[in-house]
Amino acid sequence: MDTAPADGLIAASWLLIALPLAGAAVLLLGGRRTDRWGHLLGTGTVVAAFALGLLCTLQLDGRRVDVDLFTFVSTGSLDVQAGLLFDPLSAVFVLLITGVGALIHVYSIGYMAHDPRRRRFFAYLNLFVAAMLLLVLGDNFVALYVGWEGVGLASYLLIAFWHERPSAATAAKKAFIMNRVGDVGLALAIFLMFAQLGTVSYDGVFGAVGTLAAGTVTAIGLLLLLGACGKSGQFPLQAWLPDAMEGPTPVSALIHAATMVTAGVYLIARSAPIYDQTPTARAVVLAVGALTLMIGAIAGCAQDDIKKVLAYSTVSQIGYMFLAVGLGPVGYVAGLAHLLTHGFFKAGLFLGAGSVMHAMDDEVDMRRFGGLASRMKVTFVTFGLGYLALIGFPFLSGFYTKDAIIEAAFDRGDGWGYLLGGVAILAAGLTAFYMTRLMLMTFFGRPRWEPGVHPHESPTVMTAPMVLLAVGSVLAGFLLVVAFPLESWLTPVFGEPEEAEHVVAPLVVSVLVTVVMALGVLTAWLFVGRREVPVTAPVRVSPVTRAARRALYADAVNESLFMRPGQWLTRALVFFDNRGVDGAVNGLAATLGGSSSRLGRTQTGFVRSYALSMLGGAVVVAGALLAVTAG
Amino acid sequence: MSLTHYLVLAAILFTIGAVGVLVRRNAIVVFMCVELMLNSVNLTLVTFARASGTVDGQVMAFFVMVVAAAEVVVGLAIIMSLFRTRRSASVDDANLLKY
Amino acid sequence: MSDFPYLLTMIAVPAVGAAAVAALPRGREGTARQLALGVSLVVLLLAVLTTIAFDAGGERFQLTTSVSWIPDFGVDFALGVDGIALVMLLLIGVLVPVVVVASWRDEPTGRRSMRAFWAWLLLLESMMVGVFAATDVFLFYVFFEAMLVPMYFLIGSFGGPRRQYAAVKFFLYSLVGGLVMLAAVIGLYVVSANELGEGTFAFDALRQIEIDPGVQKLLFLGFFVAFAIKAPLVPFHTWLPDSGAEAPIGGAVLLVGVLDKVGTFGFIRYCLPLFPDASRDLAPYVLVLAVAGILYAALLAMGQSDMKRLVSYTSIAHFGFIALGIFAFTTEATTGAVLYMVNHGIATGLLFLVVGMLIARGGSRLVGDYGGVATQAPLLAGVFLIAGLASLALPGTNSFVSEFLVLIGSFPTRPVFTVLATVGIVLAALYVLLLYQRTMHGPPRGVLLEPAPETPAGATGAGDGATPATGSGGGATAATATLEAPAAAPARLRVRDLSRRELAVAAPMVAIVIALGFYPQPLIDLIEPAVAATMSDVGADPAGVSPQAPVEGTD
Amino acid sequence: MIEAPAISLAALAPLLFVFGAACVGVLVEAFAPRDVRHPVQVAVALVGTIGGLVTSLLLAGERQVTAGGALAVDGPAVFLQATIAGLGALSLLLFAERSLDPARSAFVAAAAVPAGSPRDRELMTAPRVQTEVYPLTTFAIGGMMLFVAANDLLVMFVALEVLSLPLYLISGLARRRRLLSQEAAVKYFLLGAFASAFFLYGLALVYGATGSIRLSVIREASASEAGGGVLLVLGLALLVVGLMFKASVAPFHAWTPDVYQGAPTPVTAFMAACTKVAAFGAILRLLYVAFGTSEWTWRPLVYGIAIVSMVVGAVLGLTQTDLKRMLAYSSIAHAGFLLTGVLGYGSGADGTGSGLGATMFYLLAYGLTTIGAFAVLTLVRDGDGEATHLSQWAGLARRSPLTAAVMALFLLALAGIPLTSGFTGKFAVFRAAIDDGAWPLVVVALLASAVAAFFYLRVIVLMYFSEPAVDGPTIGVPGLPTTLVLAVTVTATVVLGVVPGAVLDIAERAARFVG
Repeated sequence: MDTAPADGLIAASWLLIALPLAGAAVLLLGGRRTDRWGHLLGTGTVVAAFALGLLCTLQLDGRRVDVDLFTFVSTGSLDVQAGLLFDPLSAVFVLLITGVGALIHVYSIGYMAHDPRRRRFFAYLNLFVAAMLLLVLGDNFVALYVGWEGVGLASYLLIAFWHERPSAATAAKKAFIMNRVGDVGLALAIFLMFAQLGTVSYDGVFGAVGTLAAGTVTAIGLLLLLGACGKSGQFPLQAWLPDAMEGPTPVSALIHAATMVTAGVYLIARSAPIYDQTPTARAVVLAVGALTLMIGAIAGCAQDDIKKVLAYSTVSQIGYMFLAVGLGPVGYVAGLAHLLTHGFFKAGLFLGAGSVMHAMDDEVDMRRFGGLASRMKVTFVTFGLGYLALIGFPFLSGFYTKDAIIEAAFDRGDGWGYLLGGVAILAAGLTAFYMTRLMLMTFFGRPRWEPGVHPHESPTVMTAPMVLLAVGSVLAGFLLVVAFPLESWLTPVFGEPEEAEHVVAPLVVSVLVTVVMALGVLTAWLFVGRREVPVTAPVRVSPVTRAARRALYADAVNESLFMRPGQWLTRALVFFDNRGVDGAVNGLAATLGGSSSRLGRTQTGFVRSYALSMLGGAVVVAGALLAVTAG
Repeated sequence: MSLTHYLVLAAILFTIGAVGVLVRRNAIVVFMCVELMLNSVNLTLVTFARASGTVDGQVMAFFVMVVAAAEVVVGLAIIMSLFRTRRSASVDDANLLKY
Repeated sequence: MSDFPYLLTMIAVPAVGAAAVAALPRGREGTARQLALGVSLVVLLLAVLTTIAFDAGGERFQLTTSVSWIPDFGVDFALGVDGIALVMLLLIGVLVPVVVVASWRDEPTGRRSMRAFWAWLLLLESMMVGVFAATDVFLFYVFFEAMLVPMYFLIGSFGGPRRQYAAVKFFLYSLVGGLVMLAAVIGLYVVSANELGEGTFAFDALRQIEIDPGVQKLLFLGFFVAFAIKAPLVPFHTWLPDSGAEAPIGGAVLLVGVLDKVGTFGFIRYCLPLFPDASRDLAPYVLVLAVAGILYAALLAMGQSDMKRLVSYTSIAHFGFIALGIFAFTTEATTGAVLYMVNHGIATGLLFLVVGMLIARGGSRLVGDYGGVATQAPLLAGVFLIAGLASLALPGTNSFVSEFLVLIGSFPTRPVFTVLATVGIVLAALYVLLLYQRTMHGPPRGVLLEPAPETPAGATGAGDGATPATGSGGGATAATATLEAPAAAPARLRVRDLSRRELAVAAPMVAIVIALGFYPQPLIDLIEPAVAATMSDVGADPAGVSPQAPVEGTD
Repeated sequence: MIEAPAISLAALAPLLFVFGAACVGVLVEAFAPRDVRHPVQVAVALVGTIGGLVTSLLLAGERQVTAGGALAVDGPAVFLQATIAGLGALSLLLFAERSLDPARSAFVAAAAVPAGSPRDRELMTAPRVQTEVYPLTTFAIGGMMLFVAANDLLVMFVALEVLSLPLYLISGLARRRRLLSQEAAVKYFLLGAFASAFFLYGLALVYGATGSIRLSVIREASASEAGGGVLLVLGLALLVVGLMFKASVAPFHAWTPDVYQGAPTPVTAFMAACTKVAAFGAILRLLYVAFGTSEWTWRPLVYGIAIVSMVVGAVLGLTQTDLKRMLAYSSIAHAGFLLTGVLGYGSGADGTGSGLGATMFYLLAYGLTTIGAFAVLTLVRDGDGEATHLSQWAGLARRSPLTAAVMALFLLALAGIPLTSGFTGKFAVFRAAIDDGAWPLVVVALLASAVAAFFYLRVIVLMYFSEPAVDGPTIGVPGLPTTLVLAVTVTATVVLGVVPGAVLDIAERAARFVG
């Protein structure tokens, strides 16, 4: 893993971050003056970043290039350099972020056209892209952390973009707080690295991690996982992600589907040298992934909000990725490949959903959709391709990447491997079910529109990115797995791929997955396609459905375990601080005042009592002196 | 009678004077009790002078008498003015100033 | 040029300025504030020049001047700065002009004159410079106590409705601490007289003497109580919410931004070097207070309904971090703590300022009286958010660097405390975002709401109330009126976005927040030598807590 | 043939000046025509006291015992004599103020007229002034100066009476609120006489124990007898009681609030400043010279009394609503602080501690500040004389910023805030005490200062932060004398706070008893 000095264009890779950052700065500081062309600037910087990223990637040639910028913080034995690491792994992410990011910027020009605050929207999007690029390009954990919280901020700003809506404001806050919980883990992991190794740079940490005690490495691994869970909406911190759909749909597509939420996967993949040392932590990653992918899939089945379905789908799909990277070296590439293809099709799905909402006057309830296939042909086709890719329709991208993960799970060979593989296949069936349900409720059947809604196809500026993403959804899997294998591109990062010994033949897995998927589609058709969809959700439903609607009570648990006790504690402490701590002080003052008036009573005004006090004093003085001299 | 008896007598007189100050209400009487205390001191001084065989103590007693006389002058003046205003020489009546 | 008595000038200029302002005839309010601004800018310039004259790699104390003051007590009027004091002087230099501009249009209650406000403010600046520049313990103490007086008058004369209570509470709390410290100061002198033959208050001489451990503990406690009240650490904190809430915004900024830093500065400058053994022995107890403060005050901040009280409580939590950094005894953490002192002054100062701007608009300090301000005052909301984010130590803001340094530096020596403190960053996010959401987000509501049109159906009447609240342009009044008239009149706020003056207040602070967030190293370079010296005084390795020293050492 | 004792007239010059002026004053009172009496009396008294001040300054460095051993003219004596003479002169200036009261004087025109009688009401507004207060006060000043120089107990007793008797009288001479004034005089007199009796009995016992009343002889006797026997100890106890009464130390303070409140304010100022100096001068001399070798006997006592005094003064002051009464409790607390200085005697029996100089400095600083504070009190008036109730001071800063500022300065000095003389004084005495290992006492003292600070602050809060009452008091425009007093005291309070070096140095160099 030799690091090459920066040269050529790569030396200017800091521009990748600087361009969108400058865009954000200009748009935010420029104020109303930039209203007219702000969106173009915002899009332009990201397109430029994409072009630069592409050129850098082409120049990379399998090297790891370190770009030193300046000393960020250096004191005592802590030395944090602001530096970038451009290697195949970060290159992949740079292309994903800038590529999908550019498409979504273009889409947003249309989507946000009528919003008076469009300029600010682009500023925030640019800010996000810059922070995300910093996250994946930083050459040390502190830089990663800065980017990590930076994207959190951008996510907060964008979820709360329509902040007049209390639900949006609350969702944004919730996202930030739950992310912060994860960030605590990441921060503690960094502290632990520094305490044990004296460095926080990737090179330093990964080079010396082998010298650490197993327990320490496991601790680092688990803490990093906590951070990853927060950012990627994994159990137990998954509850924020569905709520984050309160943000404008392009935000959901870019941040809460394609890029930011996959940062957790990046973190674990990037920290592969650490996880390689700790099977325990990896097992926990696996467990988290498997659990989350089921939670997401189950919850997705019962949602009526089109974006919520997609959000739970995202939760579930990232679960797949966690499962993959939790498997260790055999899974890293599979997980990352799924991450990339997911980036394409999920972004496409979200943009499609946005297009539908655009057409339906911002309606999100699928029970109010129906029969849109004929009205919105482009949207229908692109969305349909994304759908097929997601459920793993053969030879579309999801098929390749999801199968690889399931295969890898089985390849563990032990009972856990079968369990994980089985869970993954089951979830694939559920995925097919809820996505088919979504398709049927949205595009087929009888229109159930609100009166006065006249669906129409979206403008080209919106459909063009959808088409491009649909193409990506179709081809990406094939390209990344078969044509230009990601595996070999990432070899400099993860080492030569081992020749996998398949426990279950890949073909068997593929057939199995496809069959389960078909079953899921069929079931959905039986439930939704055959029958009339009621306009309001049925109330009398099975407990399973109710639990799924409420996402397995994650919010309820959070509220009863943390929020309400926290509120109670806060009230109690306020009372304690006012009455207890401050009360003690004021009480002391009151006591002094009280004793003052009581003592003051002795000052009766009668000269004889004064004389008595003097006489008493004299006796005491004489007695004291005698006592001292005698004793 | 040894000298100690004189000293004890003086101490008793002093105590009587002090108690008198505490228990009597009339300002004049209170003041007289103070005078009694001073005189008990005189007795003590004279006794000690006798004991040491010098006249220092006796001289001191003269000083005390002179001072006591001056005190009477001042004291009576003050008490008189109070009495003339209030038509009462009771020290307990003078308690406007308190707390 | 290095012989120029910068420090003396920095004390004298505002003091003379205060006298000049006070001497102005009644009615010259305008001149008074211009003079105040001018003087404070001169001090800023002096602070910058001092920094230029200061050699980061040179002697510990530089730009020293020393004149015998009270020879009978062995007291010298001795001034000098190390890197720690220097950055505090810079902070003062920056904050005071900002405060002057921020208070430019303040209206005093009753028939008081703002001249007094400016005079006290400048006098306070003089005292604050003195307290950081003193290198004689007695002189330090004198400034430490004398500093109370101007602040007392600022709170008491120009504060909120309960200003009397707050002012007295502030004064008495500080005075009690100060008096306990006085006992320790005298004790220190007596010890020095026994050790050196002649009593002295000179910091450098006192640092050299070995003090009996038992005596050290007592003296340490004397100093500690004063500083813990000043800083304030839980449970000595209850004066701050009252003072912070009742003080005028300018006073609150200086109170929390600078005055309270004297406490943490005192820990570093006096407690650690003078009483190293006691510091080491008692550090665990201090850390308990510090960490308890971080969590306790953060929770309390969430429960506040008064914005200024809320910000005060956040400060208490931040002081917990600073104390943690100081008593972790590592170069990294203590450097972080010093940097935190500067950053907190800027960040919380900004938060106070912007909260003040909001209060100036609504006339209420209650969180519940506001809502949806962001819709109509985006700049105000933006600055509010930046201040809030700096307060929760988001990376990219200045506070992040310091909080990160404190935590990462404390972790190797005090892992348990650090883990608990790190939980505090979640609470910080909670209190900031709760405040922000309640005031800035959501539909417009609260005291700033435009009065509803008298006749709900009478759309014609809406033109009266439709002042161009967003200030989109002078001539647009009629246009907006006609445009809005037919609409169902969604709730609107009677709120103006930031004025030019307010922007002039916020812009430099925001710039510093961001600049120090990304490039803090110049300040660290100033601070570190002094911190390293302190660490070697207290017996910690000034080179930091690098693990596996032999391995690292071979590089 | 009786040999006259050796007398150094030069060394007695200050006393002679003051007593001479007092005698001249009596003659003036008797013979000068009524309309010139006032200026002449003031001039005579001032010449006497200022002459005393100047001559005592000239005596600096003098160390001798004179008048047959009855008087010690040494550093402390000269320093305190100068202090008393100076403070006395300032007090006299307050007495002489004629432009504040509509009746041109704070003193009653005819003390013999019953209060409230028709004649009294008539005289109340008459511009007639009585001038006997000047010789009386001058005698009191002389007595005080004698008190601090007394080298034997009898002289001390005589001086005590010389200073007390005129004070009893002038306490009762207020022009307004005469009932209160008379009551104050009676109380002061009766209790003062009572205390004198104690002192005197102590004198007698000490005489009995040692055969002498000369301080140096007592010192030797107490040293040789290792504790000195019951008589000596009892004698010491009673002497201390008598002196502590004058110094208004708790538990012998009961008279202080009543008398301070009832007496005419200039007299209160005089008592608060000069009596305190004189009493502490005597306490120091008695304890350091006569009982210096048996320091261990009185040390615990002073320790305890100091605590009681500080606590009583500070705590009781909290709830006072009358400014004069509040300052009285402040004076009790300050007596406690002064006692901490007295404790700084020096652990070796040779008295090398810095307590003496510190206490003397404190006395000077406190005296100046307290005179100033009372002087400000005389300015704030309503129709019934001085407006001393706290509520009447609300919003004073708005009516008269200068008055409020001056008062605030004095209050801050009394509270011991740095850069005022009060802080320097406190620092000096506390240092002396800690030097002697009495740090627990100092901690108590500091906490008491914090409590006391509350009531000083309350006045500032009222003056500055409260809205003025509609029918508030008027602020008198002071005439030259009061202005002069205020100028001197303000200057001194600031100078002794900011650059106290020179004066501290003088006090330190003067701090050696002869004997």
